[in-house]
Amino acid sequence: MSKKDAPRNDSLFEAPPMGEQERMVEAILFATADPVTVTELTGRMPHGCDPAEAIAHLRKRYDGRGVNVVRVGDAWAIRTAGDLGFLMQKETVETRKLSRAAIETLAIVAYHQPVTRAEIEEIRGVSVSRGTIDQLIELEWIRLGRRRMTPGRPVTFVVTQGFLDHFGLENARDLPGLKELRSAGLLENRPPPGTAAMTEAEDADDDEDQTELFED
Amino acid sequence: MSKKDAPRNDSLFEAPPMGEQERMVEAILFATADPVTVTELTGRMPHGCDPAEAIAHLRKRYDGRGVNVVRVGDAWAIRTAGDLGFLMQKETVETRKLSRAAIETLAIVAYHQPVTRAEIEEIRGVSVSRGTIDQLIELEWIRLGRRRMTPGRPVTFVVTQGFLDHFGLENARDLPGLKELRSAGLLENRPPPGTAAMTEAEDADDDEDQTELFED
Amino acid sequence: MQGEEFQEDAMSVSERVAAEALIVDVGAFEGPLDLLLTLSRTQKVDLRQISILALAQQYLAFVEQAKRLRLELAADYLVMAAWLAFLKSRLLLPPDPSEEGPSGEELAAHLAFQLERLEAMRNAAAQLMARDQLGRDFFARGITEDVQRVRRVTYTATLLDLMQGYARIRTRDDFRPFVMDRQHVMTMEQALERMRGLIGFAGNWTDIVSYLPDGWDADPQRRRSTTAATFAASLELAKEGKIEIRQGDTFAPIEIRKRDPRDE
Repeated sequence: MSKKDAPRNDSLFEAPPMGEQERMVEAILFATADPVTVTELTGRMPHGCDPAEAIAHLRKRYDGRGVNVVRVGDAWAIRTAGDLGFLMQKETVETRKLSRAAIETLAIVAYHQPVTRAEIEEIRGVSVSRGTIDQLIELEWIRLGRRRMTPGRPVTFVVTQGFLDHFGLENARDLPGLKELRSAGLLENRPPPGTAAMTEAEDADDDEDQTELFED
Repeated sequence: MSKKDAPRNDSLFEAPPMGEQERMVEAILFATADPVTVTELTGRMPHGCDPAEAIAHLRKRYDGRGVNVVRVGDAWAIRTAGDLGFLMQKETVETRKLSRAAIETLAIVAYHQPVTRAEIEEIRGVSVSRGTIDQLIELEWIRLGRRRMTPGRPVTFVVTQGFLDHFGLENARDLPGLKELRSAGLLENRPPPGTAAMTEAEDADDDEDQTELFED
Repeated sequence: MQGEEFQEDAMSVSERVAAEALIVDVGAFEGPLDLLLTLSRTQKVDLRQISILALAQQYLAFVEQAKRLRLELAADYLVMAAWLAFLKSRLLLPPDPSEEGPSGEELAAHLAFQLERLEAMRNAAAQLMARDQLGRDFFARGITEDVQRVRRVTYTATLLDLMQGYARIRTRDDFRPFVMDRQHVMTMEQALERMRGLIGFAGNWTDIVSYLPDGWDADPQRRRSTTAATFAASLELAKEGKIEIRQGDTFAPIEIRKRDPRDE
């Protein structure tokens, strides 16, 4: 059926109607593994075709559809619409509890913001790993605040709106103070019921931390 | 529209409008080379979507275009229109030429499925070599079906979705001439007259074959 | 029967050539059924109206000729020849009521069915292969996007976690002495247990300081704790009548020794 053998340019055969050409371009763009140039299309389509025009039509046709005709360099391809990229991913969500170091660091930032890393370390009594800070930033719970106007101009950390949203706080000043914590029974040495196992493990940690502290 | 099961699902979120769902199905079908089942679509699309309806719309939309939405068993795929194959010479993959034995065996499996090896041999009048079956399984055109509930419990072979996809069949009932062959009684498994004893012997053979197959 | 034989002899030259060609090409046949199907085509009739008797004779003639040409025929061709000879005799002779098994007609009908079915499958196979095929006539997506499996980990923490975490840090000082004491304290029970083990060897007066565990005298806290515990333990042992205690003067070393029961 291919009319590529038709003599020269003044073809004896008429080029297929534009609708047909559009179908051809559509099929070629769909099936070819790489983007296709207009020259290549011209070579593959019957003589007298106008792939550039066919592309223009096709492009309009796919406008707003689930896939679009896009230009890639000087070639053309069909690609999934950008807003539907999420369909190409199958997410499996795994929920993990934030580590104790991260919770404590986060708590210190929340209660003391803006706070420098050195200050966090001073309060926690142990050094804060880079990973912990990074994780909290990635979670978008803390962010960099202003630099402190002290020697070395250290960066400070503050909590984010995302943090407030997650913990249901209007602002960080809403966090209960130590007194309130104590009156709420949160400062008792005994763990609240239901967290026994975890707290035990933490206690083991705790001991280590303290030994560390006293060895200083 | 398609929200008929929304109240039943008690979904917190409303399903996207059908036009959006159509876009999503379009993107997913475009993105994958293999047919996608409705179940898979449901799993990938937002909660409350009705992929089956979206497919119906999409199918109509692509009717007569350069690429079409085709049914492959219980799955769906987008394929270039059959009349445009001539444009795709470049894309043609040279497939290994199948032997006559393999082609006949494939046809017998397709038309007689589920079919045992003994039955294939009975129809062809010669033994079927192990390689032939292997080749068809490797091409993913046939696969093991259920065991036949006859003495020896021989395995059966059936055609796959890949077979349907390759030959552009919506399902195995669409095989060319199937009805005529059935009404002519040519798909019956008529035992040779007075050969009950022989059939038992065949079944015994079969058993060995099966062991072989399942040891792989 | 005579007529049939005559017919066979009257085969045209071209038919004879064809038959010989068949023999030479016997390797090209996929067994006797395939050969029978090819032979049946010479009858130029619908397979449903085929003369099985004529076909059997054609086949037997073929095998005869092969023997004459000293061609080795595979065993299954000879088995088929024997079976067809049997079938031929059944078809030609009037049925013997005493004989068991299927009639010649039944056997012939089944062979005809087999041939028809094989031919039907061959046609079906041809039709199948003539269909548009994926990757040849129609095509799948060239640029595929695989579904990525993304494992996303979300971290959770509650306000309670946060407050408890903060409380833990801010009140660590409150708890410190308590925890520290445990680290640096020897209890009386510990001292008692230790001394019970050692007392058996203390026949002579010995300074109580020598009963302090090794390494506990370096740290003042520890030394105080262990001294007190050991002293308390020795009082307990004296009360039990296990040991005697004496001290020469105020602040003089306290000495203990095992109490000999004979002293009583």
